[in-house]
Amino acid sequence: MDNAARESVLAGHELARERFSVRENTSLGLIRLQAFHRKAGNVDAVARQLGLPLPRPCQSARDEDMQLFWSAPGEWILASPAGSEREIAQLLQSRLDNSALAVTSVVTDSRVTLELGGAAVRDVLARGSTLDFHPSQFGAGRCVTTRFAGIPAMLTYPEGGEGFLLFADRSLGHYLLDWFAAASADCVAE
Amino acid sequence: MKRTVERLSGARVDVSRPLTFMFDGQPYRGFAGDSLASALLANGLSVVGRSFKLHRPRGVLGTGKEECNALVQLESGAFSEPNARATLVPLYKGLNATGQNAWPNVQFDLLGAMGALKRFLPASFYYKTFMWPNWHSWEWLIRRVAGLGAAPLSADPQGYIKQNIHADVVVIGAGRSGLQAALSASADESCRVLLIDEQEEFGGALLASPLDADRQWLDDALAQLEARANITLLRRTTVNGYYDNNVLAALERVSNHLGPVVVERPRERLWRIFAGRVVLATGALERPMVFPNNDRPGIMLASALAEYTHRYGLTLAERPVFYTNNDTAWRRALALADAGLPVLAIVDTRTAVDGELLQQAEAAGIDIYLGTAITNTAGRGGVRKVTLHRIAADGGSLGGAVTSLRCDLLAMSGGWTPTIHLYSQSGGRLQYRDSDACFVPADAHQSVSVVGRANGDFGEPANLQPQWLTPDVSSEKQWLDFQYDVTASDIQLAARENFVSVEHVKRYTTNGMSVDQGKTSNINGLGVLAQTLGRPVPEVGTTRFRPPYHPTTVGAFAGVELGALYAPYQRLPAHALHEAAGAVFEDYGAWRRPAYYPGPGESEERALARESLAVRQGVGLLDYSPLGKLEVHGPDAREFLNRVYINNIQTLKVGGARYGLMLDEGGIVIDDGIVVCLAEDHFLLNTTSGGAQAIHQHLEEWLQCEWLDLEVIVNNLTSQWATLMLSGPKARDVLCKLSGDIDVSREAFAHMQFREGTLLGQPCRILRASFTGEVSFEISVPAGHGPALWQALMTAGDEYDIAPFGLESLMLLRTEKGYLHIGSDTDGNTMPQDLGWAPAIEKKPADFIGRRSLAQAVGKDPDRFQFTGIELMDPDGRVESGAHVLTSDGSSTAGYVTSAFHSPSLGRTVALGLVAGAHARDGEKITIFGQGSKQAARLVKPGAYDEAGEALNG
Amino acid sequence: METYSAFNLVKHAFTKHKHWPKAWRSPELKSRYDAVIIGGGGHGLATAYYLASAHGMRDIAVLEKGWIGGGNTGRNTAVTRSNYFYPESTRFYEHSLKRYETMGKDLNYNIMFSQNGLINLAFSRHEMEIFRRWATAIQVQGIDCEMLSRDEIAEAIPQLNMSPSARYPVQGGFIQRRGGISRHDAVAWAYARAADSMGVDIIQNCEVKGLDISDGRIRGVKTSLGDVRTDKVASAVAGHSTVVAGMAGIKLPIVSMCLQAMVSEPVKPCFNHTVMSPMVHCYVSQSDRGELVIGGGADTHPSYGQRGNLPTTEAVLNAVVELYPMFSRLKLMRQWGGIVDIAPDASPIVSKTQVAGFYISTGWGTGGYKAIPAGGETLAHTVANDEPHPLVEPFSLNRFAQGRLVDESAAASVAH
Amino acid sequence: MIVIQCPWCGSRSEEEFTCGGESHILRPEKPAEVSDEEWAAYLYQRKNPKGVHYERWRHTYGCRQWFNVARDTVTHEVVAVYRMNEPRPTPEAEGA
Repeated sequence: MDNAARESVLAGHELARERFSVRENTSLGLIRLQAFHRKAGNVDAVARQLGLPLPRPCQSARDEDMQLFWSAPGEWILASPAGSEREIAQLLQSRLDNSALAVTSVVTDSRVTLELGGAAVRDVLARGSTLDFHPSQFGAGRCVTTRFAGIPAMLTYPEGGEGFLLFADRSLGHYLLDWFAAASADCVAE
Repeated sequence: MKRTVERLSGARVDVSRPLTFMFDGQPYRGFAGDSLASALLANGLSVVGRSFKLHRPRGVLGTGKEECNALVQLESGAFSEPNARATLVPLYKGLNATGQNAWPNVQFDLLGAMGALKRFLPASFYYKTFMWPNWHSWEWLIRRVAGLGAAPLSADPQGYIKQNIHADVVVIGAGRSGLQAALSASADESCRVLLIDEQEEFGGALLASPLDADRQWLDDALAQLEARANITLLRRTTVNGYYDNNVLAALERVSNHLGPVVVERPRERLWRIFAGRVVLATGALERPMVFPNNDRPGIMLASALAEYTHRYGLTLAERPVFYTNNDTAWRRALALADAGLPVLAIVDTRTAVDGELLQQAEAAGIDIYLGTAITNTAGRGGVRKVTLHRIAADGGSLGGAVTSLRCDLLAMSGGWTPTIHLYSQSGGRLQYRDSDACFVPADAHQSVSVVGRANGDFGEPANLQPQWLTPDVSSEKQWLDFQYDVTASDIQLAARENFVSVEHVKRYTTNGMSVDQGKTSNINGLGVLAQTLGRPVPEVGTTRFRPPYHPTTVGAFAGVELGALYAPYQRLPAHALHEAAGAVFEDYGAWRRPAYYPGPGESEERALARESLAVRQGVGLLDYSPLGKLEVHGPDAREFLNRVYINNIQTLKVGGARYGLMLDEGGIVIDDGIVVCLAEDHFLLNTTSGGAQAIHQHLEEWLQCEWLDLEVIVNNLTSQWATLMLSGPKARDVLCKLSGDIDVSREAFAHMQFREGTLLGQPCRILRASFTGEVSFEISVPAGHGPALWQALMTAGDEYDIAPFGLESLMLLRTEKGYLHIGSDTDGNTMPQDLGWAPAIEKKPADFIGRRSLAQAVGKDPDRFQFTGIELMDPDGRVESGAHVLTSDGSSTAGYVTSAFHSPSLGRTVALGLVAGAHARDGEKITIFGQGSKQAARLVKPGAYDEAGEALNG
Repeated sequence: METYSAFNLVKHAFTKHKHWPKAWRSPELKSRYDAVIIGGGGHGLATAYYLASAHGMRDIAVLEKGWIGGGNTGRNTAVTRSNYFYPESTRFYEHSLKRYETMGKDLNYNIMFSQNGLINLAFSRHEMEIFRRWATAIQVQGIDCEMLSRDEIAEAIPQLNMSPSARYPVQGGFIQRRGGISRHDAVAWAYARAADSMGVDIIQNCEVKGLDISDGRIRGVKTSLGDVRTDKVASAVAGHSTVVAGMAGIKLPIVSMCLQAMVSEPVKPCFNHTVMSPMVHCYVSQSDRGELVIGGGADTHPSYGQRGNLPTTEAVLNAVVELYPMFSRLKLMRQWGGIVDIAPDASPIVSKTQVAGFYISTGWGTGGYKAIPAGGETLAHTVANDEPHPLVEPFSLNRFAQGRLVDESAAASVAH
Repeated sequence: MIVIQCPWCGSRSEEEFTCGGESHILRPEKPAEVSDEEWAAYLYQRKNPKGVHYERWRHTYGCRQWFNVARDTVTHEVVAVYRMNEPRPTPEAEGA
């Protein structure tokens, strides 16, 4: 049962309309990093230990092969190439263990990651969340956790990326695909 | 009503695009740009509806939202829409409308005879009668005549969407004032502006203006707006709700104007608007005059006549008469004359009128009657004659009859009511302005400004002198609410009976409660009431407005979230495999899980028997993935859990597992599960399936709100892991066949122990606990590998005839064993002592959540409902969960059956229950009552199967 | 009090209804009363009526801040039923239901009580188990309640979504045939007229500003129209109970929330029952005007603002369309909110208090309308005898210190 | 619609939050030692004011954090937002 045996959430199902598209992204390995953040200075200490700049609330950061997404106070999601996350997590944990500053957990399998694209993508997003998706308000690097289509989801517009990334609980992946299909029915050629 | 042969030049209809449509089964012709109302009028149809209560004939009164007469059933079948305002329906090819609330049709309605009964049916007459012999003998009759149009008889074939939008400035209403506001706001390119208008095209009242200057101004304004990138234009969109924090709800009619067709676009879109600042430019509505038989078809608002003439190019009358108490109607009449149309007369209740208007009217050859009231109207199917009386100097009585006029249309203007509904919804205060006899905005409560006629800025003076009702003549036929048949006499009756609060009057008379929500009747009703009580209008007060401003399609509030999208269900990692195996899926909490896997033609009971026997005698496999998996980290984790569980967590050793109960602060059992100690500062909590999120939130609430001093992190990893329960005497043999580094031998891996390692090359966690009573391994691998593990175990188990089993079989198995299931065998009153945990609690020194509540009087009641086994006396007897245990005298409830199955292993019914004082009554006989019949049973210890519990240690 | 009857209606028609007497007087507030009831809603007016009719107290004032029946009495969905779970609840609401059945004749005022049968829908195996337990509980009390199969429900409610695409297929349910709807205004006006005819002073636009209390007993009431001396004060002010109780220095286990109700435009009669569904949460009936009357859950935060909130409106109507797809094209015509007083166990509190002579009726939550007759009758008894009526003994204030909550939802997962 | 400034995520509509009711309710230090009445008061008695209410909300669909909100129960106006470990603001700060 090697990694090839891993089953994606949507098993290839996707949505492709003229002005809106959804497809599953299986290229990311995800680690949840949780710091004991209540003590002042703790978070900075974690950052030092990791040698990573930890993004501010509702922001993301990236270096060559990693992205960091803020998800809650003292809590981040670290995205690396799929397959590498277990090693990275162990590495980080070993750095942090003796300091007992933070906890890392692999959460790749608990998430579904969707790539949302197309000319109407911001309109469709506005049908699922009350956030302001106007480019002036939701630009590159922004990363928010919000109520989307009635469920909690992390939405980000990565720098240099095309379209949005949506992270949600894997058990709701099919629901999201169906919801997008219904909510974007009018996103056909104009 | 005169039929229009040819549209006037300059009309905003496209005479090159004729459209045929049907009304009451007859074909007619209109043009693109017509509303259904203008098209009906063009075809000379004066009676298009019937009133609600008395079925009086009704003709078109207005041109928009205020319309309370021209209501039709639009289209038929699934596309049918009741109570459509003909004034708001844009004409499209093949439109098919029928009259409502009439039989056989609106032209000739048998129930029209009701009109004669008006006197016997005053306001709220029904409260005074229909009591003998009793209401039920009348109810059917009253119900039968109720209602207007008919609800569709099948599901809505069209769709709706909801969309949020943010804007710095939202302008509502695209008449002159709204357009000006939008232009100035959008001049700043950084300002996001939203301009909304309810009509098919922008322009508001300008659309009805005969002046070229107005039309030019409109075209220029629109051109400028179209050119600006920072403004969003929404046509056919009605703002219906104004909520806290400048949040608005608006309904856009996206594809209604295309008729009954299903297209990719939704039928309507509900906009949820988050506004920085709101500008209301919603205009004003004209009021009818109040006089005898003022509800006759052919009597319409003066503004409506003007709009039908100048916008739609209709010539509705040869002998139109205007009746008014203010100057605006004079200007309408003069504009008509300017357009070369005949105007017979202007009747004005005022004795003095602006000299210039008088001159112009005389110059136009219009007969003028000042200080005169219309005291009656006549004409079948349309007004043909009006009777005039001089009003005495005191204004409170009539002089002799002046004359009567033959006419074919009566245009009335009782003054103007600013459309302040949204302003009122926003919390803004209104104040009464005597000079115009209307309410205008006073202090705003939110960031909103009101401009133009909505703000009472009418441009030209109206010089209005209210004439709330016609004196000296019966008030019985002076209509206020044309749809609900409310007359001035009804208001007077209400006042007479001491219903003097404006809300009482509204409810007692139903004035303003019809579908137009009083847009034309509220102020007139208020005026009549004030006059009756001899008090000024502002003292009598006004009603506060609530959403919706205009009735709003119910489906639009639902949007796309229907059917499977109504509420998301959580899907198992191996869902597809269960589907392939023919599982019957059911909802368990938020998860959709296999209930059982019936073979071809196999009943539920047989399937459960087969699956449970497989577990008892061989091996079964259950998808247990929803099992809650919370990880608790930190130096204070142990202390925290010791405060959360009623059990002693301090003594739990690393690698050990312990059953635990969680209470809320009220002492009620909310969760049970197994706590595993992975390290001194690291614990794994297996909560009840589906309980994971709730318990995660429960724990974080205590950490964030109460015990901020504790260094603890809670991490919900439930869906990271797929968990499969391999259970049965052959479980170990099956698991052994899979390559892994965990020694699962009996010696190395005892019951209630936990191991981590790898299985088939993947990280793996195995807990040896049992909810079936058989040897069980709860095996977790990363969710993406769940399907592969499922297949691997099914293959490995093949030689042992492994059976996949569902939740219902698990429930059967655990019921046989007497294991309780939170939520089934406990309810919102169950405390740990009811489950036999009192001694354990005694031994625990520390406090824990809910402990103090156990010591309240209720916790010590001897007859608390306690968890017990129940055995039927009749070995072949059956019982369903939900049956009650009766008190010894049979008069009341002493508990109930909470779980019950027919046990294939034992060949009889096994049942669990919550029964009063059960722990002290072991073996006692009881009576069970369910589905109308009683049967004998006795209380026994839970766990009929394998009481010694050898199986699970096997 | 002139009798209301068809005969008198016709008689008055010939004099153009010019001689109908006032339904109730508008008396001046006196400086002394034997008892003062704060709150001119259904409960307050019924209390006054029963004090006068059953306990011979005539010198009573009902003080109403605004206009009578203008609070929750005039803002609910007018549902009456007694299909509760616990015996103490069922007994109380069954007594109330019986009063409703005879109210028209008792008070000579047609409240148009249509016993169209109240149906509860279940959507899952677990809910069906709960429903069986619940229905049996009602039957054990000897009160009418029948389980219905999926097919029986489909027949009773033709609009119901029975398609396989429904998110939660209906599994079954039960019906209480005697349950139904009536005219909420009529109930308030009927009690007001009857109480007034026995000498009760109904004082509208009279706001209570404070309570006069010395050595632990009530002495009088301070109002916007002047002070009143009295030995007995009963508070029946629903959502404002905390405020009034506060004037007596009493803290309550009450939270005030906004509960919405709404009606569609009137359509021809098509919906013949009152249907509730705890899971796809909404309740729907059709008034004899033809409007669909719709209710649902309360807004999700404490509120004294009598206006519904958009998300709740959407949630309720979403449930309506999911359950009844053919109502999708109807139009929402009116929507409003009332301030409901919710106790921790969502059960009422009819009780003496630590202040002698001060009695409180609150905690009616989202179900106060159906309780009006019994609520008034038991509060009147409590006031008149200074001891709780047997029906409300389980609903006294001290039940919380004992932990003896009467939480319907705990046992039957039902909104009420 | 109530719009709340989550101390971490910024302005969001009420649909993302859960209202947890009155805040600043002190759990008895030693529950075993308080009377039934005191315990019931802690569990059930609420200020339920008509006016500014100090309550706690959780950003359920966002950062899952609890925080305090001072909100007018009549106008629904949010007059102050502060974290669990911050003191209740003074009436001036509420502008109430």
